[in-house]
Amino acid sequence: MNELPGLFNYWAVVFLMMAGFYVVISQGNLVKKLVGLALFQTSVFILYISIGDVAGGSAPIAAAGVTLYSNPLPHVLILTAIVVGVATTAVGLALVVRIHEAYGSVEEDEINQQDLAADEDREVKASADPARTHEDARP
Amino acid sequence: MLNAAIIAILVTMALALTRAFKGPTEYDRMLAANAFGTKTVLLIALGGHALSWHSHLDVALLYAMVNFVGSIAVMRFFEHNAAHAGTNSSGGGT
Amino acid sequence: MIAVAVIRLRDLFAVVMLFGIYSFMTAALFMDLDAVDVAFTEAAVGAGVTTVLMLSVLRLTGRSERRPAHGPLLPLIVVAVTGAALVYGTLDAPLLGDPGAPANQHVAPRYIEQGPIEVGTPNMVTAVLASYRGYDTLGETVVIFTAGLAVLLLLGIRDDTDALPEQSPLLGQLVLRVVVKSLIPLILLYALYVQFHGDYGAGGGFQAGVIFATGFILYALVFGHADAKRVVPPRWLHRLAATGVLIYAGVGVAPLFSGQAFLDYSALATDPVQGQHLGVMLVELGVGITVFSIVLAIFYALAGRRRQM
Amino acid sequence: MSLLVELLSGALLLAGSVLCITGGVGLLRLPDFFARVHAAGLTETLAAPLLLCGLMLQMDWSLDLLKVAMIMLFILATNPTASHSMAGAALHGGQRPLVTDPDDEPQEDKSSTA
Repeated sequence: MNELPGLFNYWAVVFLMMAGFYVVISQGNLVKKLVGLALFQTSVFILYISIGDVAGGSAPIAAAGVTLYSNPLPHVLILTAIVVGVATTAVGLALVVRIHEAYGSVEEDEINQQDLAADEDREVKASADPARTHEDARP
Repeated sequence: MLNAAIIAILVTMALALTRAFKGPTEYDRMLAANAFGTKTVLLIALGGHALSWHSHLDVALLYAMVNFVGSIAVMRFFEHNAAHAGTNSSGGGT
Repeated sequence: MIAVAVIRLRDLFAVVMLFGIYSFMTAALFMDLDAVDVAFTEAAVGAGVTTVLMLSVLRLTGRSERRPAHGPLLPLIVVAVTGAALVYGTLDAPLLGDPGAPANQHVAPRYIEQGPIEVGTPNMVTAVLASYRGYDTLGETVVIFTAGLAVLLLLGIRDDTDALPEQSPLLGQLVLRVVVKSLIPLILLYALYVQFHGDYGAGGGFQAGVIFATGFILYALVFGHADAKRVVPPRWLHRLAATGVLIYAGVGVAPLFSGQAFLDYSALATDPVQGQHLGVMLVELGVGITVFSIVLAIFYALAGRRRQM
Repeated sequence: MSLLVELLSGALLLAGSVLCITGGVGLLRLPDFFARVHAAGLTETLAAPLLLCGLMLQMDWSLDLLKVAMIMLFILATNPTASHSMAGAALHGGQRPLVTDPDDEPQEDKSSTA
C-alpha cells in the first residue's frame, strides 16, 4: 500500500494521536487513560516508522543484490521505545492498582471527591483546635 | 490465486472485526479477537509471500504464539470472574 | 485501522480486547513499512504482554466502571484544534517513502553502507542498536530496569508463595494443559532462536526476552502462580535483571582496559570485526536477560496480587 | 509437473479461501455464541492448513518451508484448544447454548420475565 498518496500517513498518525489524546483528557477511568496513553504512543511509533520508510526499499537486513534499504535508525529507536513503553505502562498500571487499594476506585472524580472530603475533614479539625495545627505544622 | 486468498482473508477479517464491535457478550468479542489473530497470521504468511517481505514467516510464527497466549489470558480472566461471581453474586464489578 | 481507533472508546473490557486487535494491525502496518524488527517487537509486546498486564489489572480493579465525567464537548474542541494544527504542520512534511527526505539523508546512509562491513551483522537494525547507538540502548535497558524496580516497589517484593493457595481455574481443562505443556518448549526454543539469530534476521535481545517471558507467562496462566514461581522464583528474577544490566555495562567497560572508548567492542578481540560481533552478541544477551526478567517480574507482581476488598 | 503443482496449490488456496469466508460469515450470522464458536473454530482449523499448504507448494525449498510447517503445526495445536476452552469458559460463565429456534426467542423472553 505504498502508493497511498503522500501525506496520508501523517493524517492517520494525527488522527490516532488525537484519539488517544481525547481518551486521556475526557475519560475519568484511570485504566482507560492508560489505554489512551498507549494509543498516543503507538501513533508516535507509526510516525517514526513511516518517516523511515523508503519507497521501493527493502527491510534493513543486508542481502545480496539489494541496494535500497529503508532507514534503520527509526526502527532502532522505536524498537527500544516499544519495550520501554510497555515497562512504563506497567508502572502506570501498578500505580492504578495502588490507587485502587487506597481509594477503592479508579475513577478520577471519585478520587478527587474523597481527597476533597479528607481535606475538609482536616480543615474542620484545624479550625476547632488551632493550637494543634500549629504543632502539626512544625514537624 | 494467492491474491484471491488474500482478499478472502481480508474479508473474513472485516467480518470478525464487525463481530468484535457488535459482540453482545464478552465471549463473542474474545472469539472474534482470536479469529482475527489467526487471520492475521495467515495474512502475513500469504501476503508476505506475495509482496516478498523479508522474514515475514518469523513474524507470522510469533503472532500465532502471541495470539494463543492472549486468548489464554482472557479465558483465565473470565474463569476468575466466574469463580468470583459465585461468591460475590455480581460478576466482577466493585 | 482507523475505524478501530474510533469505536474503541467504549466499555473497559472491550477496550482491552480491541486494543489487542489494534496491536495486531499496527504490527501488520509496520511489516508493510519494511520495519521487520519493529513489527516483531510490537507483536510480542503490544498484543501479548500488554494485554496480559491490562487484564490482570482489570481483574484487580473491576471492569464495569464507566462514567462520562463531564460533557465530551470541551475535550473534543481541544482535540480538534490540536489536530487541525498538527495537520496544518504536516503540509510541509516530506512525502511518504521519499528517499530524499531529510531524515534519510543524515546518518542513515553511513549505517546502511558501513554497518555490515564494520560490525559484521547483516541485520542493520541490530548493528545500529547494539554498536553505533550502544549508549542509547544501555540507557533504555537501564530505564526498563528502573521501571521494573518501580513496579516492584509499588507492589511489594515479598514472594509469599503460600499466600496464593488459589489454583488456576484453567487447571481443570485437560486438553489445554497437555497442549500448553507441549507448546512451551517450542516457544522457549523459538525465543532462543530469535535471540541468537538476531544478527542475521529479524530479532534480538528485546524480542527474545519478551518471547521468553511470554512462555513462562503462559505457564503461569495455565498452571497457576505458585507452580510458576516454583519454576522461576521471583528472587532469581530480581538478580537476573541486575545481571543483564551488568553484562551490558561490563561489556562496555571491558574495552576501557585496553585503552579504547566505552562500548567500543573492536577491542574485545584481535580482529575488530570479530570483536564487534562478540560485543553485539553479549550486549544482546544482556538486554535479553534484563527484558525477560523484568517483564516476568512485573507480571508476577501484577497478576499475583489478590483483590483487596 | 510444475503445472500440476500450480493447479494443486491454486485449488488448495481456493478451498481455503472459501472456508475462510464461510467461517467469517458464520461468525457474524449465527444466533448464539456456541454456534459461533463452532463456525469459527471448525472452519479456521481446516482453512489455515489448506491455505498454508497452498502456500508451501508455491515456495522453494528452504528454511522458510520449515517455518510454514511450524506455523501450521502451531495453528493446528492452538486453535482447537483455544476454541475448546473458550466454549468451556463461556459455559462456566453462565452462557447456555440456544437449543430452541431463534425465532421463538422473544416469546421465551416474555414468558421468563412475566
